[in-house]
Order: sequence, then C-alpha cells, then structure tokens
Amino acid sequence: MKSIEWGFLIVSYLFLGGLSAGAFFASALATFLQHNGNRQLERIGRWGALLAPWPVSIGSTLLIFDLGNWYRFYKLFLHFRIVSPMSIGSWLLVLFTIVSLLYLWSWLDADDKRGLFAKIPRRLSVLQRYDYDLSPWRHHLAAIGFPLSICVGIYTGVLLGAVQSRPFWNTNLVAQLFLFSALSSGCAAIILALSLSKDTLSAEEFRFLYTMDIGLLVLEFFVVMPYVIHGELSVEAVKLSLGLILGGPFTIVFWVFVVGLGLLVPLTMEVWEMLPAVSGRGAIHYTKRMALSAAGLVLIGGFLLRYIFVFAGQRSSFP
Amino acid sequence: MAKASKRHALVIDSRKCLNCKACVVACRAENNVPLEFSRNWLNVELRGEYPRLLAICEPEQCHHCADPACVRVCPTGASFQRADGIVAINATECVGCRYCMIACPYNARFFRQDIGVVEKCDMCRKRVDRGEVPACVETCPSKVRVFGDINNPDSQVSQLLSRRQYRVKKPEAGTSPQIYYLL
Amino acid sequence: MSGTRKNAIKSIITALVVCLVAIAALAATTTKGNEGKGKFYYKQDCKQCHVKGAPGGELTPLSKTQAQWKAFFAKGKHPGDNQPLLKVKDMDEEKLNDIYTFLYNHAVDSPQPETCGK
Amino acid sequence: MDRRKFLRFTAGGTVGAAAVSAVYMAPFHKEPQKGPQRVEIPTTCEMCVNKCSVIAVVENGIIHKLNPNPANPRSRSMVCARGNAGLQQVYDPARLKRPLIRAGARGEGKWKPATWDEAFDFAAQKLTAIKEKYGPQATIWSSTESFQETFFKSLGLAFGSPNVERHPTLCLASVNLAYSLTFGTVPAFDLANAKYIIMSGANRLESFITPDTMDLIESAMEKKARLVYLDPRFTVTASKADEWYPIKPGTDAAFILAMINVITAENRYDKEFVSTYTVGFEQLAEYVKPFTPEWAEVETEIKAKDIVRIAREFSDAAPRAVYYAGRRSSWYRDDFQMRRAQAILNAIVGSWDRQGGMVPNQKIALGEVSYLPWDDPTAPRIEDMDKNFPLAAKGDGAYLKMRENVLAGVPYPVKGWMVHKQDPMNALPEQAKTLRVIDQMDFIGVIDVQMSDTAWYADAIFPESTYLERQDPVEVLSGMVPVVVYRQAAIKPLHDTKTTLEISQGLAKRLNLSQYFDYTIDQWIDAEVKELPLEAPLDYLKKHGVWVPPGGPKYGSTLTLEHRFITKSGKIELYSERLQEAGYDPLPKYTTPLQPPSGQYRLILGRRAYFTQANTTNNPWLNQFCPDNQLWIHPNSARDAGIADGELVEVASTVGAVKLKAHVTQEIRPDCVFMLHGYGKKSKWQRLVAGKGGADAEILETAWDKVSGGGAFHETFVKVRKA
Repeated sequence: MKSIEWGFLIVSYLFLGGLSAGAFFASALATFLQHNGNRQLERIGRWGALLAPWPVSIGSTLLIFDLGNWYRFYKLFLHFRIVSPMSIGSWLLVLFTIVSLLYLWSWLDADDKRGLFAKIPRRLSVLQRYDYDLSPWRHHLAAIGFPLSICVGIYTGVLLGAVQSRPFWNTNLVAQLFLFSALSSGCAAIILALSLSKDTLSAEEFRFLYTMDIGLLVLEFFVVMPYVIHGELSVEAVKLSLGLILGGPFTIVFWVFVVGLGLLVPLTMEVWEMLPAVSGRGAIHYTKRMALSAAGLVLIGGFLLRYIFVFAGQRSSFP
Repeated sequence: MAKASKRHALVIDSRKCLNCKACVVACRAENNVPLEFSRNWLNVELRGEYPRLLAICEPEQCHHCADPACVRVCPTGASFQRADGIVAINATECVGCRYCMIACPYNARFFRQDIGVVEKCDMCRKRVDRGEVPACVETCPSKVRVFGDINNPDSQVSQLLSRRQYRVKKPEAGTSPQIYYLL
Repeated sequence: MSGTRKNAIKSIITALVVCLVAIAALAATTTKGNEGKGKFYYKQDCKQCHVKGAPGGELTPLSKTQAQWKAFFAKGKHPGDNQPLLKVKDMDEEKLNDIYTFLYNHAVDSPQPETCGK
Repeated sequence: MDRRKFLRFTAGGTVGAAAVSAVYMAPFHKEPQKGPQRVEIPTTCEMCVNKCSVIAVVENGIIHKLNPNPANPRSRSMVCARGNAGLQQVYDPARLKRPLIRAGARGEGKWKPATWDEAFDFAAQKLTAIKEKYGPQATIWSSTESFQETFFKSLGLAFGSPNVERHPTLCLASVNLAYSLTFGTVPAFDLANAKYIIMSGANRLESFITPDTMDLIESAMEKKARLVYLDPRFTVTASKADEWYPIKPGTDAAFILAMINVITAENRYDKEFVSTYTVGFEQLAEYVKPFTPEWAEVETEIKAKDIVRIAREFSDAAPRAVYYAGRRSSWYRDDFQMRRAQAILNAIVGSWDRQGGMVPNQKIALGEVSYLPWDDPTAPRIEDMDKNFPLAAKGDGAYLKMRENVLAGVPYPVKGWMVHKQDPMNALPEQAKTLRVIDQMDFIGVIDVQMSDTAWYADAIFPESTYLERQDPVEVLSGMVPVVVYRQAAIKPLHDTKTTLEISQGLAKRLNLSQYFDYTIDQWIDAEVKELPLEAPLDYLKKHGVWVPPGGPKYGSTLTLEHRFITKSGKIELYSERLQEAGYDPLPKYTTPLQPPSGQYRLILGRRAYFTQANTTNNPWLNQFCPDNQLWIHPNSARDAGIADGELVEVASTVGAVKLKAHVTQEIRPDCVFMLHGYGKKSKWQRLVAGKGGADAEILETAWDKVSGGGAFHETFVKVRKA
C-alpha cells in the first residue's frame, strides 16, 4: 500500500513558503538596521516587503488544492492541535500572510497608494476609506513578523522532521536545513530583484545581502554535512534511508544540483565577489551577471532540496 | 461504548495462516472497501530451494498503536483514538491532506480519490460496539487472529501473551503497535 | 380308462401348479421391478406396520441381506400369521415385485456404493 | 464491484435511492441520518459444495455481509474467501437476469431475451421432438450436487431418460467406491483427534476450506499431531506439514503397499481388530510381500528408511492414525487401486470407528414428499454401467465413457442435453470432444446463475435465482456430527429468475409430466422436517438455520459382533470377493505409471480455495487474488525449455494447446507442471477470465479409472515452449 502521496504541489509550497519567510526576514533585518535617518538599506526593506506576501499566498493555495477535499480546508481552522505540525503550520501561515500584507502596506508611500486606489472602480469607492497610513507602524510590524518568518521558515522543515516513521526526515537537522535554505533563498530573491532593478546594488546593500547570504549558505552547508555523516553513523533504518542519496535514485540530484550547483558554487561565487570587501583592499567584484546566476542557483538549489526531501523521505521507512 | 479501562488488541499466530484470503474478502464486504484497496493484507514469503522450502504467510493491517503517529499529525483530529484503543478516522472531518499516511510506519492507510478521504482498518468498530469481533477475526478458518482486551488478564489475548513469546513489528518507530505476532 | 384320465388330469393340474409356482417364484425372484415405485409402494402399504414400535416391528431394506430378501419373497408370506404378502391391502404381483426390487437393491449387503449428494 | 455502485446501475426504489446517495453524497459524507434497518437471516452457503451455515446481514434490503453461523458445529464460526464473496454472485452485473434463447450461431454469444413461457415452450417443443424421433433416452441430463438437484434429476428420469449424469466421476468416485467396497460406507476422518495423519495430494489447507481443514490445522499446529504429506507440489499443506515428500506422481499406491508390507512383516497390525472385523488378511499379507520399502523407494523416490519409519510411527500411533482419503480423486487410470490400498492400510492398524481414526458417518433421517413414481426407462444407460463399471454407482453414470458413446452414437443416438449448474465445457477434459458433442445436439438447455462456458453454447438458458434469493429443500450433512441445514432467501430475487424446482415444474407442465411434480417447495420441506424431533421444526430452522441433534460424535457403534458391515461378507473386506467376481483385482494392484518422454512434463491439477472448480474465477473479489492462471514450472525445467519467469508459453498435449504465462518456481517437481482450473473461458460474459490464461480442459487428454469410471486428469504429458 506504499505510495508517494505528496508530490510537486507540496514541494512548491514548501519552497514558496520558505521564500516568503526569507524575504520578510531580510526586509525586517534591513528595517531594524535603519537608524537616525540612515536609509542605505531602505530598498532592501521595501523590496523584501513587496516580495514577502505573494509566494506564501500562492503556496498556501497550492496546499489547499492538494487536499482530497479542498472545500474542507476551513476545517483546518476549526481546530488547533499543538501536536500536529500541520495544524500549527496552517495557523502560522495565516498569521504570517496577514502580517506580511500589512507590512507591505506600511511600505507603500502616498503615490503608490494613490495609484492603487485610482485603479479601483468607482462603485467600490467605499474602499477608499481604508487608505490608512501604516508607515509609522513599519518597525512594529517588522518586529512582529520577524519571529513569524523564522517560524514559517523552520516549520516547513518541522513538517517533515516530525514524522518518526520516515528515517530520512526524522532528525532536527532537517528543520535547520530548511530554515537556512529558506532564509538564503529569500535573500537570493532580493538580490535578484535589486540586480534587475534599473539602478543596481549599492555597496551597502551588497555588503548586507552578501554577508547574510554567505552566512546562511555556510550554515546550510554545515547542516548538510552532519546530516549525512551523522546519518551514516546512525541506526540501520537511517543508514538505509540515506542510501537514497548515497548511491540511490536521488544521489545525482542531491550532490550535483543541491550541494554542488545549489550551495557550493553560489557560495564560492559570492565569496569571490565579496573577497575585496573582506580584505578591505580593492573594489568588490560585483557584476550583474554574477549576482543573477548566483542568486538563481540558490533558488533552484532550494527548490530541488525540497523536492529530494519530499520524495526521498516518503520512500524511506523502517525495514 | 467501550469503557476507558479497555484496551483492544490483536494477537496473531501466523503459523496457522493458510493464506486463504478470507480475512481480506470479509473486510472488503464488511467495510465496502473498493477493489483497488485493502484494509488488511497478507505478507507472503518463500524461502529455500526445492525440495527444502519454507513458506511464511503473515496477516497485517493497522496496528492500532497505543501512541499513533497518524493521530498526532492529523491537523483536524479526523484521525483519533478511542478510549478502547481503536484508532479510527472520522471521515467527515478528514480534509485529505494524507499527512497520516506519511506518518504511518506500516503503510496501513490508503487515500480514496473518489471521496477524497483517507481510510484504514478501524477494527470494525461498529461491530465491536455491537459486542462482535472484527470481520477478519470472525471469518478466519484457522483462527489466526485473536481479538480482545489486553487490560483484562482473563481475556484470551492476555492469556496468549502471558504464555507465548511474541514480537511486534517496527517497534523502533516508537508508536507501540498493538498487533502482537506470536512466535 | 377313467383312471388314466384322472391321472392325466392330475398330472396336468400338477404340471399347471408347478408352472404357476415356478412363475410366481420367478416373478418373486427376478429383480427387474421398478425400484422407485417399489419404494413408493413400500412406504404406502408396508411402512406403517413396519416402523419402530409398530406391530410388524421396524423393517428397512437394511434389515436383511439380499439372500434373505430373496427367500422372504419366494416364501411370499408374513412370518407368524402366515398372511400371504399378496393379501396385504391392494397388493398385486407387479407392486410386490417393485417392492422386492427396492428392498433387494438396498439390502444390507447390496453392492450400492455411497455417492456424493442425493 | 462495490454494491453501492452496483445499485447505481440496477436496483430502484427507496432502497436504491438510499444507496445511490451513499455514493453521490459520499464526498460530503452525510452519515446515514438513522441507522439502517438491519435484519440477520440465517441461511446456507452455496459458493462451494460444503454447505456452511452463514448469517446474511441485510440492511435496507441490500445484503451487507455474510457472517458465519457458529450454531453449526461443522462450519463453526468460519466463512472462507468464497463464502464472503457470495455477495458478488448476487450483485454481479453480468449475471443471468432473464431467460435467453440463442439468436446467433452456437458460441457466437447472440441472445434473444425471452419470457419464461417462451423459454419453456421452446425447450419443451425441442425435447418432445427429440423424444418422438429418437426416444427419451436420446437426452443427457447433466446435474451437479446442489440442494435442488433432485428436482432436475426427477425431470430427467420422469422424461424417461436413463442418462442422468452426475459429477462424482469427475470428482471423488474412486474414493467413494474404494471405501464402500472395503467398509460398506465412506467414513469421516477424525482429524481433530488423530495423532498421525498422512495425506497423498489431499491439499486440505489450500484447495478447499472445510471442517477437516479447521481440524487439521488445529491438530497439526496446536495438538502437535504429525502430518506427513506427499505431493509433487509444495502446497500450503506441504508448508505446514512435518514432512513433505515430493513423491513421483502416480506412485502413491507403491508407498502405501510398502507401508502395509512393513506393518504386516513386523506384526505391527491390530491383530484383535483384524481377526474380529476383517476378512482376507492372510491373502493381503501374502500379497504385499514383494512390495518392500526398497522396491517402493525406486518407484516413489522416497527413501526406504523413511517409508519404514513412517510405517512404524503410523502403526504406533494407531488407532489415532489415518491415511486421509481426500476429496477430488480423479487422478490416475488406476486411482481406485490407490484408494483401496489406503482403506486397507487404515483398516489393518484398527483405525476404524475409534477416536482419531476413521469414523462411520452418522445420518439423520428426513421425511419425504410422497410423489407419483415414474416408469423405469426402457433403454439402458448409454455408458452401459453393468457392462463397463458393474460396481460403480449406477445413478451417477460415468461422464467420460458417456461422452465417448455419445460421440460414437452407440448404442443409440443422443440429441438433447439438459445441464443443471454443471459446466462440462470446463469440467471435462479434451474440450474439443465436448464441443463435438455440442455440435451433434439438436437442443441444449442450461440452468445456471451465470453465463458458464456451457451456457455460452446453449440454445436456451434458464436463469436460476442465486442461493441468497431462494428457499431450498433442507439438507442433512451426515458426518461424525450430523446436522440439518436450511437455506432460506435473504432477499427477493433481484431479477426475473426462478428456482430449479420452478424451472423443472415449468418444463414438466409442457412435457405432460406435471403429475410427477404435484408438490410445492413448502410441502416438500414440511414433509422433510416433520420427522425431526422438534416442536416446530421449520420455525426452528428459519430461526437458527441449522439443527444439531443432541449427543456429539459417537465411537465404536460398529465395533460389536452383531454389527454387519454393508459388504458381501458383512465384514471389512481387505480381500474383496465382489471385486474378484466383477473381474477386478481383489487386492489393490499397483501399476508403474508411464513417465513423460524427455522434453515433456506431466500436467497435474489442483485447486485454490478462492475458486470452486471453474465457477468463481470471474468473481471480482476472488479473481483479484489470481487474475490469470500461470504454468508452474521448476527452474531447471524452465531452463531446459528456455523459458523465463512471466514469459508467455504454449502448453501442448496430443489433444490441444493453450497459452499462458510461466511461473518459474521451486514449489514443484522438475518433471511436472501445474496450472489452475477455470481460466481461458469462452464465455464473453465471464469478463475477467474470458480468454485470460489457459483452460486445462483444452489440453487434458481423456482417460478414466477402470473400476470407478472416474476421470483420470493427471495422465496428460505436455510440451512447453516459448509462445
């Protein structure tokens, strides 16, 4: 009766959820670092805020359509079950989405909003009265959303890690792995966005984003290694399940595309770009192409990581 | 309704199993299980070389774990455990997320596309509430399965477990399964 | 001459009697009666006196061997009251022969093997 | 198929509506507002011939489940896979739902739905025509064991045909005859109390789930009785046995004679019993001298030392030791001899009418409706039993000899064939011959619940109500514990079907035979039960479905000096004068079986208890366990024949060839191949098995046991090659 129940809808959802979390995380961080009128990181805050709500909303929609009875999704919110990661997760997602939307609103300046409201047909002009200015609340919203974003980021890993019957998942490392991967993909998304915007990254923005992303990628790497090594030194079932990525059907995707192209390659690229800044000598090697490809690889890697864990995990079980 | 003191369990003596499939068909009839699925099944294995052969046949179904992972992970509480230990699904609450299927160490659950919910063995709880035994237990020609209350020392299951050696499957999954296989 | 005629008649009668007896005996001993009908008549005309506790005592095909049935019908009389079997109810040769066939074919030593079902 | 889904197609009315909603509303999972109206009706299963008691659970007029009825000490609380799948017979959408008259050519599958009157008139007119032209003997009446078989037989006999052909010669005729000639009866085997059990191919744990199955597994597993099993295949029974010997096919008699040799030579037989209750021991002892274990080792490929040990253990365990007779015994040309040897072996160790041994069956006398008896047929049986099988059960006929004579037209032509729930197309070997018989018939009428292969070739089909839709005469299951079982309808007939009695009466009316059928089923049953020692017998049976007379098994009733065994000598006949007089061997004669020429294999048959002969392979709940039959072949043989597992192979004998997948397995002797029965059907209505797998009937060669006339189905050698 063994079958693959969770497919690409779930993979995408896990990825998109993480992406939003990461974007918000970066944005909020940037916001916190704004003090006494210093606005060097404002664009990061804004872009993160603009990006954050959408992937998670799409992801949640996918999740709903993955249900056997999509029209029963409301039942998820008739219950709160602290022992069920999915129950916690669904509430978390709702909260996070709301906060991130408000947060986004708080980032819109007057003309942005005027533009929006102009689009509203006259009949619905009643909506005009919702034209509140939340910008004063920006920091507070960031403060509320910040922990939420971390929770969402880690939740996607917990969802899998909390299943004791799938040895491939059943370790706390999965949660951390997913968290770091989520945050770095959020970071990468912003790099991507900024690099594509008309005037590219400023030195401060670059420094901030790259420091963060390199840090996260390094952390991610130092979670993947223990995951594999510790697993190999673990009990029979875990060893067997690791076979899926060590000489099993997922080996190439994992080592070449996730660890290699999705993690080490972008890491080296970003380190290389960053190097001068670290040594303090010479200008950073920022090129648009470089930034785009590094960020792109991180995103693809993040997606494939979730693909492998969702599919391989379901295949693994106790002998 | 079953009393809290009760703890229903199955004791299985696989040596007596004839692989006759009576339990499978009885379950299909009792629970109207679609042809493509089965709530209980038989694990068959042949070992050795002619003419020295060994055939093993072992019935299996939901293990009605004392600490069921499926119940824990269910976001809506559709999967639940009764006071008498029977693990069942309230179909009206099931949203069809299949998290329980992924959480079950025994792959005892299946997803019905047609009605969008997950199903599995519920030890024929309707029958049990009427004071009958599950269909698979009742119908078996060689009485491989014994059903009863392991909290009651006089029950046949308790008697068997106190006299015979036994094992449970995948204890390492940590769900403390309640199907006991006699050795 | 009358003597000779008497003798002749006598001999003819004896011959006839012999023949009749022979025929009767033959009729009684041949097994070519209708078994099914025999069972029917047996139940109709014999059974009520021949069940447990009844005057005739229980009597079934298994009560005798084929040889015994043969002898019984050759004699053609109820033991005890010596009432001829032919006098029972509306018995006639054919019926009697059917009954005999039924009893003979199912005698305690009859070679009827058991089969499966009715 | 899902009964609820089924109802979407067929049933109407509120019941249907309720059930339909069950499906359409399913996504919204409206639990039924009120609990369904639920009734439990005790009745009797008919999925095989075993007559187990079941309780039909009927909810809102739909049979929900068939539960075991523990009140029956025979079937106890057991319903096998087939029994549980009985529902599918009732709710099978491809069931026979109304009378059909052939529209196209025979076997073309074109049918004209007919009313019962049309069907009866058509059949009666055909049968009358045959009777007038060729005489009543020109008809064959094929019946198989069922509660209403008696009505069908009556019709054939009343019609004036001597040719009522029954199933035993395709099944267990040789066992019945062998034990009848030895003990005057066919005994039960007290497996529940036996300590030592030997079985030759009697695959009781796999082929057929009966009380014996339950007793055997219980004694073998719980009571540690020793089970020695001889079979060229590693069956489930073999897997549970203490010793399994893949004996060379057809040499079981050698094994048994060697056992007798050891037991007599070592004076291990029950002297007191032998001298008191048997005749012919001296001749036997003398006769078996040459059959030494060493000789048997060569014949059977079972080591002499094992034979000696088994013989000793067997006699030590006696009288709690039995050589089990088995059920389907249509194996070899000299099958009767092997069964006789078994009976004799059991007798000399005194395992008769004692606990753990063979025990004569107890019977229960039922009353009978007194109906007008018909005249005896004027013609003899077409297979001339007196000449060909003088000792066999005359009323049963001998199927295969019958078919030969029908084809040869001796001693008279046969032009009509009435079939009652039999499937000669699959039940008889050499299907080509059966088809030739069909070709020469002016009329073929079939009574059945499903479109069997034989029905497929019929001219008129009379759909019978399934066993859950009808009331039957009560039956006595004689045995160590005899019981009376009763079958009452759980539901009204779903379709325009009738019972066999109604069908027989319908035909009788038009054949002017009504005077022989002037009773109703109720009168019949009342007459049957009125002799039971019960207040209101029928009410009791309606309530409980089964009646068990007080007092369990009885032992030793025949072990008195007054007791006369129903044999010629009145004793147990080790040496049979009756056999001698009939020109047979008075003691079991062993003939070394022919061996397959190199490159060929002996085709052996067997059953799996999901399937009743060829009848239930189309039942979706059972078919799924074995969607097509495969050819079992040993890896070495497969290598020689260049066959890989799962490959399509052609299996050919001198009479035909079939194609099916190869199942390369360790579980069979290298010189044998095996296939399941009931596949490769011709009838398109048998959706799941039509043209799927191969029909053994197409390749089996015609052969029969000389004494009993029983078929010999293990005498065919086949070539196997990649298709």
